Amino acid sequence: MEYIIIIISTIFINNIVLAKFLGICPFLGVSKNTSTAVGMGGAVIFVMTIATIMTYLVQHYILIPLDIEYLQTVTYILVIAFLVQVVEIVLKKVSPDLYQALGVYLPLITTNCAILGVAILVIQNDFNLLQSVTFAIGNAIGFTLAIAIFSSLREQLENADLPEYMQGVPAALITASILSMAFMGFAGLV
Amino acid sequence: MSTQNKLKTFNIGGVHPDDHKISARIPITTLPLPKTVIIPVAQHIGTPATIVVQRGDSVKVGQVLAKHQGFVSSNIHSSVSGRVGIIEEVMDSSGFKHTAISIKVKGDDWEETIDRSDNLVEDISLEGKEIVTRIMEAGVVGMGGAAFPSHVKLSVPEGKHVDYLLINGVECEPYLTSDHRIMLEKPREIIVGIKILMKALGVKNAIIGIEDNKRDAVENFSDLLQHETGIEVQPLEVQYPQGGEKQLIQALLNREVPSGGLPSDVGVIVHNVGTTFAIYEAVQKNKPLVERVVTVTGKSVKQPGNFLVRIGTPVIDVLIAAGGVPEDTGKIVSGGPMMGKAIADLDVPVAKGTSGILLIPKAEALRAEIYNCLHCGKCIEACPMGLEPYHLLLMTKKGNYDKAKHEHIMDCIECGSCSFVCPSNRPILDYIRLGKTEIRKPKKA
Amino acid sequence: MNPVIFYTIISLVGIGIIAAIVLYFVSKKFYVQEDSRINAVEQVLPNTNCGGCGQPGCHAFAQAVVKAGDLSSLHCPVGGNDVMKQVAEILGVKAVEKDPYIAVVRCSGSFEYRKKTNVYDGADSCKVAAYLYSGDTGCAYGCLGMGDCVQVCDFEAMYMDEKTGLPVVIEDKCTACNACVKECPKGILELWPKGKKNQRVYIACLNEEKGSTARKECAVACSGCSKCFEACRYDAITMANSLAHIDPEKCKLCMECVDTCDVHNIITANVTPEKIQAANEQRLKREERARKKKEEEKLAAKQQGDEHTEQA
Amino acid sequence: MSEQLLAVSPSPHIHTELTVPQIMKGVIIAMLPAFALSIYNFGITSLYVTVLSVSFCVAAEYLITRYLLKKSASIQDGSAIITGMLLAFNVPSNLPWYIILIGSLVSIGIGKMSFGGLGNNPFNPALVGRVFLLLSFPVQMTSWPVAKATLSFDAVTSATPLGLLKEGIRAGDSMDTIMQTMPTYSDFFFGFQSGSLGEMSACALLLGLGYMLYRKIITWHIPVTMLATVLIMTGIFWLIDPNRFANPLFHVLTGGVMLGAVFMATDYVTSPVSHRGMIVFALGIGVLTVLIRLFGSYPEGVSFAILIMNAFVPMINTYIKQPRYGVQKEGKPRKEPTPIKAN
Amino acid sequence: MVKQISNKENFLKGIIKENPVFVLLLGCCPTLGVTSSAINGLGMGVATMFVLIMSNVVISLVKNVIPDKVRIPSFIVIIAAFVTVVQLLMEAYTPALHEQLGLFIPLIVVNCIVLGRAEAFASRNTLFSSMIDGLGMGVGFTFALVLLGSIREVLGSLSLFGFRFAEADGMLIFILAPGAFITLGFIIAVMTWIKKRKPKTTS
Amino acid sequence: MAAIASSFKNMTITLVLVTLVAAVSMGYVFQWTKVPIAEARLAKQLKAIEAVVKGYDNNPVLEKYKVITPDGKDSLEFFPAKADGNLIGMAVKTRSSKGYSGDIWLMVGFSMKGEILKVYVVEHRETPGLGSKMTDLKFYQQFVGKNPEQMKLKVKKDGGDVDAISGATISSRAYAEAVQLAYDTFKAANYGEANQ
Ligand SMILES: Cc1cc2nc3c(=O)[nH]c(=O)nc-3n(C[C@H](O)[C@H](O)[C@H](O)COP(=O)(O)O)c2cc1C
Ligand SMILES: Cc1cc2nc3c(=O)[nH]c(=O)nc-3n(C[C@H](O)[C@H](O)[C@H](O)COP(=O)(O)O)c2cc1C
Ligand SMILES: Cc1cc2nc3c(=O)[nH]c(=O)nc-3n(C[C@H](O)[C@H](O)[C@H](O)COP(=O)(O)O)c2cc1C
Ligand SMILES: Cc1cc2nc3c(=O)[nH]c(=O)nc-3n(C[C@H](O)[C@H](O)[C@H](O)CO)c2cc1C
Ligand code: SF4
Ligand code: SF4
Ligand code: SF4
Ligand code: SF4
Ligand code: FES
Repeated sequence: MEYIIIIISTIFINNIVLAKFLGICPFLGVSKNTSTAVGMGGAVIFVMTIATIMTYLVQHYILIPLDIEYLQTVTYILVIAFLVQVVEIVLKKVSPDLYQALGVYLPLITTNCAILGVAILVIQNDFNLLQSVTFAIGNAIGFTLAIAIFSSLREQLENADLPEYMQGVPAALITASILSMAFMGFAGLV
Repeated sequence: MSTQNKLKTFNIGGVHPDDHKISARIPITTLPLPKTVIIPVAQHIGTPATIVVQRGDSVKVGQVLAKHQGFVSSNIHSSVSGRVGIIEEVMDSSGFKHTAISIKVKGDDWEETIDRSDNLVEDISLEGKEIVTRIMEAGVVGMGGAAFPSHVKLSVPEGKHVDYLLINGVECEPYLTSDHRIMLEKPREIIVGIKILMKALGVKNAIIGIEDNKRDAVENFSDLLQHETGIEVQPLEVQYPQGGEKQLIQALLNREVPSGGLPSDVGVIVHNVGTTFAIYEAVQKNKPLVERVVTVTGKSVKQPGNFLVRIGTPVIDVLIAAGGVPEDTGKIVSGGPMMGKAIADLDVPVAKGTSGILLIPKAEALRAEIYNCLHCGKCIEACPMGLEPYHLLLMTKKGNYDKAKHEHIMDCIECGSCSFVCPSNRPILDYIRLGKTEIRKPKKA
Repeated sequence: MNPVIFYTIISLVGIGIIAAIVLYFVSKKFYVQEDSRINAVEQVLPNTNCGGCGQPGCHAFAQAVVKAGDLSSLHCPVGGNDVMKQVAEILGVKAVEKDPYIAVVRCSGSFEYRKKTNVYDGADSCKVAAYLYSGDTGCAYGCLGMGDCVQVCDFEAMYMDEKTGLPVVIEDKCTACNACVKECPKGILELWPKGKKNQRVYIACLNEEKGSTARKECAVACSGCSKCFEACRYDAITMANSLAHIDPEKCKLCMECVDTCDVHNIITANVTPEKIQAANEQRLKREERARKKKEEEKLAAKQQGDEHTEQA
Repeated sequence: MSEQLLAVSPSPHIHTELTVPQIMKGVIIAMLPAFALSIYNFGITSLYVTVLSVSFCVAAEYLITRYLLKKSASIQDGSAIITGMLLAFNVPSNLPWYIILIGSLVSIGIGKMSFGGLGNNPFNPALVGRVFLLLSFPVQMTSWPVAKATLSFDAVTSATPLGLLKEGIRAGDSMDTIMQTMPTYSDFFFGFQSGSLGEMSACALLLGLGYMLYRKIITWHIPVTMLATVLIMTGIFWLIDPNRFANPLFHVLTGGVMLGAVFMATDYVTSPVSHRGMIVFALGIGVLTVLIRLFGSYPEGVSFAILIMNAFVPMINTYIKQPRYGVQKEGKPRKEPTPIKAN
Repeated sequence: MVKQISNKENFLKGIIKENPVFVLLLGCCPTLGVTSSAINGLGMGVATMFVLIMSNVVISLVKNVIPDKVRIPSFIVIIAAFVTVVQLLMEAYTPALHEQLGLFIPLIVVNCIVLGRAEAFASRNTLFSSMIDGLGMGVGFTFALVLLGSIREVLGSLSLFGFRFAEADGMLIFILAPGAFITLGFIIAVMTWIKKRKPKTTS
Repeated sequence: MAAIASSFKNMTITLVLVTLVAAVSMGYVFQWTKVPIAEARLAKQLKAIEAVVKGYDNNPVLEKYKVITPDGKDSLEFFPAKADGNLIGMAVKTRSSKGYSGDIWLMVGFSMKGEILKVYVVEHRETPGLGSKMTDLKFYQQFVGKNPEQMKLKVKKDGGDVDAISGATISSRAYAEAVQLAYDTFKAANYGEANQ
C-alpha cells in the first residue's frame, strides 16, 4: 500500500513537472511531437531508476559513513553523468534499435534536473532503497505522462491558428499552466 | 419482404437532407429537338473515344461518332441527324475544356437497325458474351453518376464469383426524380433489363433497392415481381447517401467492400435503374445511348419536370422547356445538390451522366460564413465511410498527403455529407478532393 | 591532514578515477564506427544538450545535420550563427549563398483587363479552384488570385495586390526558394535569373488560346502576334501555341522587344523608361534601316530586272 | 439573371441549417430552465451574477478580437455567451463583481483567445475560469449562500451537501447522522440545495439535456456515459461500505455532476470527435470525479475531472477512431459475406 | 573563430538579445520553481550568477590543458564544486533564503545555462570576456527571475520584496505552479511582441 | 581546441587533478563554513524559543531533551527556559502531519502553570495566503494565555474553541492538533518537572 501511495502521489499529486517544477527544459523542449516526447519519457524512466539506485548507494555507503554529506551535489552529478555516458555507449553497441528509440535522448538527461532532483529528494525523504526505487519510477512515469499529454496537446495546437504572439512557447506555457491547474484537483487524493 | 420490421439501411454515417422531390409526380416528356447539339467525346470514366467523323459529314441518329479506345472506354453516338460542324475544345459540364463534336440538326433520321417502337420485348435472344458486346457497342455507361462504362462492370475478372446483382433505384439525392419516373413508367423494361444483366453475369439473385419515399415504385415492382423468382424489391429507410454503391451493398446485403476494392470483391455488381433501362434498349432494341431522362428542378423553377433529352442538347434549351431561367437564379447545378457540379455557362451540353439540372436561387447560392472547426464530430458522424473528414481537411490543407492517404482519404466517395453537416461550414470536401487529386497525380505522371 | 578534507579527496578522486577508467574501457569495448563528421559537428556544438534546437540533444542534432546535408531547417539557438557557420564548414556546404534568381509572375490579367464570368464560391485556395474548373474568368490559363503562393512563401516576399488581384514578388525579400513555383496550380510563377543590375524582361501571359479568343477572355492576353519575336535580334523569343516566350538564357536584355507589344505584356524590372525608349528608338532605326535596305535591294532588284528587261 | 454572375463551387450545394450560431442559440435555450430555477432559488443575486459574467465575457471577447488580435469581431457566434453563463453557473451567487470580472477575463482571455478563439482551445474556457478562481479565491469561491435566502447579498452561507459530507466524514460522523442534516432527494432533484448557481436542479438540467438531444445538438454518448459511470462507481463503493460512502443517487444529484455531464463535458471543442472517443472521455471524467470526491481533498471534482480529461482529448482522437467502412482491425478476419435468401 | 564583439555588447546580449530565460528558454526549473516572490528570484539569480562567473573564469583559464574527451566531466566537476561552495556559504550566512530555495540550489549544477556558457563561450574565449559573458548571462538570468518573481508576488500576495501594499488577499494561483507557467508565458508573448514591433518602427 | 591530446594518461591525470583541486577547495570551504552553519542552525532554534518564552538566562538549546508523547509513538523536543537555575517555562517543539501540504512544525511556549505563552511556527509548507496565515498574529493571538484545560483545542467546526482561518480549516485543525500534542506531552511529563 505504501508503495502504491508513493506511485500515485508522484504521478498525479506531486507531479514532478507540473507541481515540482523539475525537468522543465525537456518538458518544453522535446514536446513538439508525441513520438519524441514518449521516447524521452522512456529514457527518463530508465535512467532515473538506475541513477537513483546508484546515488542512494553512494549516499549510504560513502558519504554518510565518511560524514561528508556536503559532497552530495558533486558526487551525484558525477555519478549521473558517468552513468548516462556508459549507458549510451553500451546501448549503442548492444542494441542499436533500443539506442535509436532511447539513446538519442540520453545525453539530454544529464542536464535534466529531474534526475538529480529525484536523487536528492529521495535522501531528503529518508526513503529506504525500495521506496527510493518506487519513488524514482513513479516520478519518471509522472514525467512521461505529463510530457506525453503535453506533446499531444501541442501537436493539436500546431493546427490551430494561434494569435501571432502566442505561437510556440507562450501557448505551450499557457497549456502547461492549465494542465497544472487541472492536476491540482488530485490534491489530497492519498 | 420485411416491411413490418425496421427498414434496412446502411449503418455507418449518413445524413438527412430535405428531399424536395418537387418533380416526382410529373411524367417524363420528350424535349423538342434542339437546333444544334454538342457531343463531347469524353462523357465517361476512362479513355476518351477517337473521332471517326469529319466536319461536314452527314450523320443519322445512332451513328457512331467516336469509337471506344481500349476496354475502359465507350462509344459515342450521334443523338440527332444532321451535319457535323466544327470539332473543337469546348467547356463541358466539368468546367474544363474537352474536345466535342457539334452537329447542326436536320430532321430526325434514325439508323434503320434501331427498333424505335414502344413494344416490350421480353425474350432475350443474345447470349452472355454477346450481351456484353452489344452493351459496349451501344455506348452504355453508368447513369447513376459515375458514368463508368457498363460493359466493364459486366466483365467480371477471373477468380471472382458474383452472386448478387443489385439494382440501384435509391435516388437518394434531394430534388432528382429521373430514376423515380423511369421506375414508374418503364418497370417492365427494367425487369427485362435485370434479366439481361443476370444472364450476362450468370447470377441467380437480384435485388432492387428503393428508398421508402418512393413507395409507389416499390409497390409497383412488388406487384410485377410476384411471379418472378430471383428478383426482389427491397424498400430502404431514407438516408443519404444510400445510393452510393458501397452503402447500398451494406444496406441490402450487410457486406462491406474492402477498402480499395470493388463490389465484385464481395460478389456484387450494382447497376442503376436508368442504366438497366438503357441496357434493355441496347440489347432488345439495338438502340445506343443517345437520350436520357433529365430532371429540371429547383424551388423557383416555373415548370419543373422530367425530360427525355438527346445527349448533347445545350442546358439552356432544356431550361427553356422548363419555363426559362428564373430571375433570381444564383447557381446552376448539373446533377443533384449533394454531388452535382455547378456550371458556369449555360451552353454546356447534357451528357450521358447528367441526371438533372438544379437551379438554386441567389439567396441560397453562396456559402455561409466559415468558422473554425469546433471538433464537434458531426462530420465523422455523417461520413458513410467512417472517415474523419475534419482531420482529412487539416492534413490536405497542410499538404500532408501521405498522412491523409494513410487515413484512408482515398476511400472517400465524395458524397458531401461532411460538408453538408458541418456547422462551421468548413469546405471539407473541397480539400478532400484536392487531396485525392494530389495523391493520384504522381501515378498518372 | 584534516580527515574531512582527506575523505573528500579520497572519495571524489576515487569516484573520478573509477568513472574515467570504466568509461575508457567501456568506450573501447563498445566502440561504434560513426560518420566522422557527426563527431566533428558535435565538437563545435555547445554540447549543452538543451534540446533548444528541437532535436533531442546535440548528438542528435549533429546526426540530423549530417544526414540532411544542409542547414536550411536546422539551427542551434545556443551556439548561434557563429557555430552554425562552423558546422557549415565541416559539412562543406556554403552558408546559404543566394542564387541570383527571383520569382516572376507570368500573368497580367488584372481585374481591369480580365472580367469575371462567374463567381467562385469554394474553398479559398487556388488549388481547390484549379481542380474544380478552369477559373472564374474566361481565361483558363491565368492567375486564380487566391494567393496560395503568398501563403507558402516563408520569407514574406509576396503579397496579393488588392487592386489587380495578382500576386506581387518583393524583389529584396525573395530568396528564390521555389516554394511558390511549386505551389501554383496554374504555373504562373517561374524562377527567372535576377539579371544584370537586377534587370530582367519576360512576358506575363500564358494563354495558349488563339489570338482573338484570348483577347476576348483577357484584354492583355498575348495574341501570338509575333511582333516581339521579329524584333529580337538574338533569337531569344520563341513562338508556340499562339504565345511568345522569352528564353532568359539567350536574352541579352537589349529591351528592344518591349515596346513592340501592343498590350504592354512584356514586363521589365529595374529598367528605366529611358532605356526602353532608347532601345525602342534603336529598334525603330534599325528597322528603318532594314526597310530602307530592303527597299533599296528591291529597287536594285527592280533596277536589275529593269536592266534585264532592258537588256532583253 | 443576365446581370448576376452564376456562382460556382464544389459540391455539396446545400447545407444543413444547424450552423454554429444556431447551435449556440440552442445551447443557450437549453440552459434557460436551470437559469430560471437559480433565480427562483437565489433571487436577484443570481440574475446579477449571470448578467455580469455574460457581459464581461462578451466584452472581453469583443475587445480582444478587435484590439489585440485585430480581427473582425467574433462575438456574434454566441459562444462567449455560453461561456459567460456557464461560468456564472459554476460560482456561488454572492460572488463580488471583481472576481467575476477576473473569471471572465481568464475564461475568455486565457482559456479561449490565447489559443485562437472558438474551436481552438484545448480546455473548456468556463472551467479554466472557474478553476482559476477556485485556486485564486478559495474563500470566496467556497462560501455558498443558502437557497431561498432571496434578495440579499449577504445571505447566510452554508456548506454544499458535498461539503457537509466531506466535513462529516472528516469529523468521523456516521453516514446516517450526516444524511440527516441534508435536504431530501426531491429537494436535490428540483434544486433546493445550496451550491453554485446552475448546478442545483437535476430536473432543470435534464430538461436542457432533452432539448439538446432533440435538436441533435449533442449525442447521448457523453452525458449518459458520464452519469452512468458516476452511478456505478459510487454504487460500488456504497455497497462496499454504506457507512463511509454516500449512496450513488446522492452523488449524481448533488454538486456539478449533472451540470458537467450536460453542458460542460459536452462542449464540442474540448471533447473527442468520435463516439467511441466520447465514451472513453466521459468514462474518464466519471472515474476521476468519483476518485476526487471520495478520496481527494476537494469535496467536488467535476471541474478538475473535465479539465484533466480535456488534456487527453488529442490523444483520444489519435488512438480511438470510429469503425471504418471496409477496413477491419488488424488481427480480426473480415466479416464474411452473409448471403441472404431471395424468396 | 568567434567574431570580435565589444565587451559592452558581450555583456548586454545576455540581458536582452540572448536572455537565457526569455529567449533561449534555458534553466526553466529554477525560473518557475523559486519565483513565488521577488526576493527568492533575486537570491536564486545571484547564486546562479556567482557560479556562472566563477566557472566561466576557471574554465577559460584551464581550457587549454584539458583533453577533449574529459572536457565535460571536468567542467561538471568544476561547476559542481562552485555550487557546493555557494550552498555552504548560503547555509552559513543566509539560512532563511537557503531554506526557501531548497532543492534548487544544488540543481544549479544542471542548469543548462551554466554548462552551456562554459561550453559555448568560456572554453573558447579569454578570461576577461568569459567573465563578462558570465556576468551578462547572470544578470540576464537574475533579471528574468526578479521580473517573474515580482509579477507573481504582486499578483499573488499584493506585495513586493515582502512589502505589503494592501491588506486584502491576492490571487493565490500566482504563487502556485499554474501561476508560474502563465506568467512566464505572457512575459514571453510580450517579449515577442516587442521584438516583432521594433523593426517595423525603425524601417 | 584543447592543446592536450586525449590519451588515457592525460585524461586520467586531468581528471585526478581537477577533482583534487575541487576536493581541496570544497573541503576548505566546508571547514570554513562549518561553524557559521552550526551557528545559523542554533540561531534558528533560539529564535523560535525566544519567540515563545521570555526572561530566561540559560541556553535552552544546550539543555534540550526528548520526551515520549503519551501515545508513545513519537517524541518531542523540550527546551527548558531557566532564570537563575529555576525552570520558568518550557518551549516544546511539536508537529502535525495533517497539514494541507506537508508537516507543520510549531514551537509552543508553556508557563509552568500549563498556560500557553505563545505559539511560533517553525516550519510549514502550507499555501501562502491561506494556511500560511497561521503565522499571523490574528490567528495565534487566540491561544496566548489560554490553558488547554479550559480551551478546547479543536476548530469550531469540530466543536472546539479555535477560530479557524477562513478557507484553511485543514491547516487550523493541524495547528490545533499540534498544540494539543505539545500540551499533552508537557502535561504527561509533569510540566517538565520530572526531568529536573
Ligand atoms: C478506375 C476504375 C476501375 C473500375 N473497375 C471496375 C471493374 O473492374 N469491375 C467493376 O465491376 N467495376 C469497376 N469499376 C466501377 C466501380 O465499381 C463503380 O461502379 C463506379 O466507379 C461507379 O460507382 P459510383 O457511381 O458509386 O461512383 C471501376 C471504377 C473505376 C473508377
Ligand atoms: C454518394 C453517392 C450517391 C449516389 N447516389 C446514387 C443514387 O441515388 N442512385 C444511383 O443510381 N446511383 C447513385 N450513386 C452511384 C452508385 O454508387 C453507383 O455508381 C451506381 O449505382 C452504379 O450504377 P451505374 O454504373 O449503372 O451508374 C451514388 C454514388 C455516390 C458516390
Ligand atoms: C490552491 C489551494 C490551496 C489551499 N491551501 C490550503 C491550506 O494551505 N490550508 C488549508 O487549510 N486549506 C487550504 N485550501 C483549502 C482546502 O482545500 C479546503 O477548501 C478548506 O480547507 C476547507 O475549508 P473551509 O471550511 O475553511 O472553508 C486550499 C485550497 C486551494 C484551492
Ligand atoms: C454543447 C455545447 C456545450 C458547450 N459547453 C461549453 C462549456 O462548458 N464552457 C464553455 O466555455 N463554452 C461552452 N460551449 C461554447 C463553446 O463551444 C466554447 O466556448 C468553446 O470552447 C470556445 O472555443 C459549449 C457549446 C456547445 C455547443
Ligand atoms: S465526402 Fe468523403 S469524407 Fe465526406 S462524408 Fe462523404 S465519404 Fe466521408
Ligand atoms: S463537422 Fe465541421 S466543425 Fe464539426 S468536426 Fe467536422 S469539420 Fe469540424
Ligand atoms: S499565381 Fe498561382 S498560386 Fe498565386 S494566386 Fe495566382 S493562381 Fe494562385
Ligand atoms: S516563395 Fe520563394 S521563390 Fe516565391 S516569392 Fe517567396 S521567396 Fe521567392
Ligand atoms: S533547468 Fe533545465 S531541466 Fe531543469
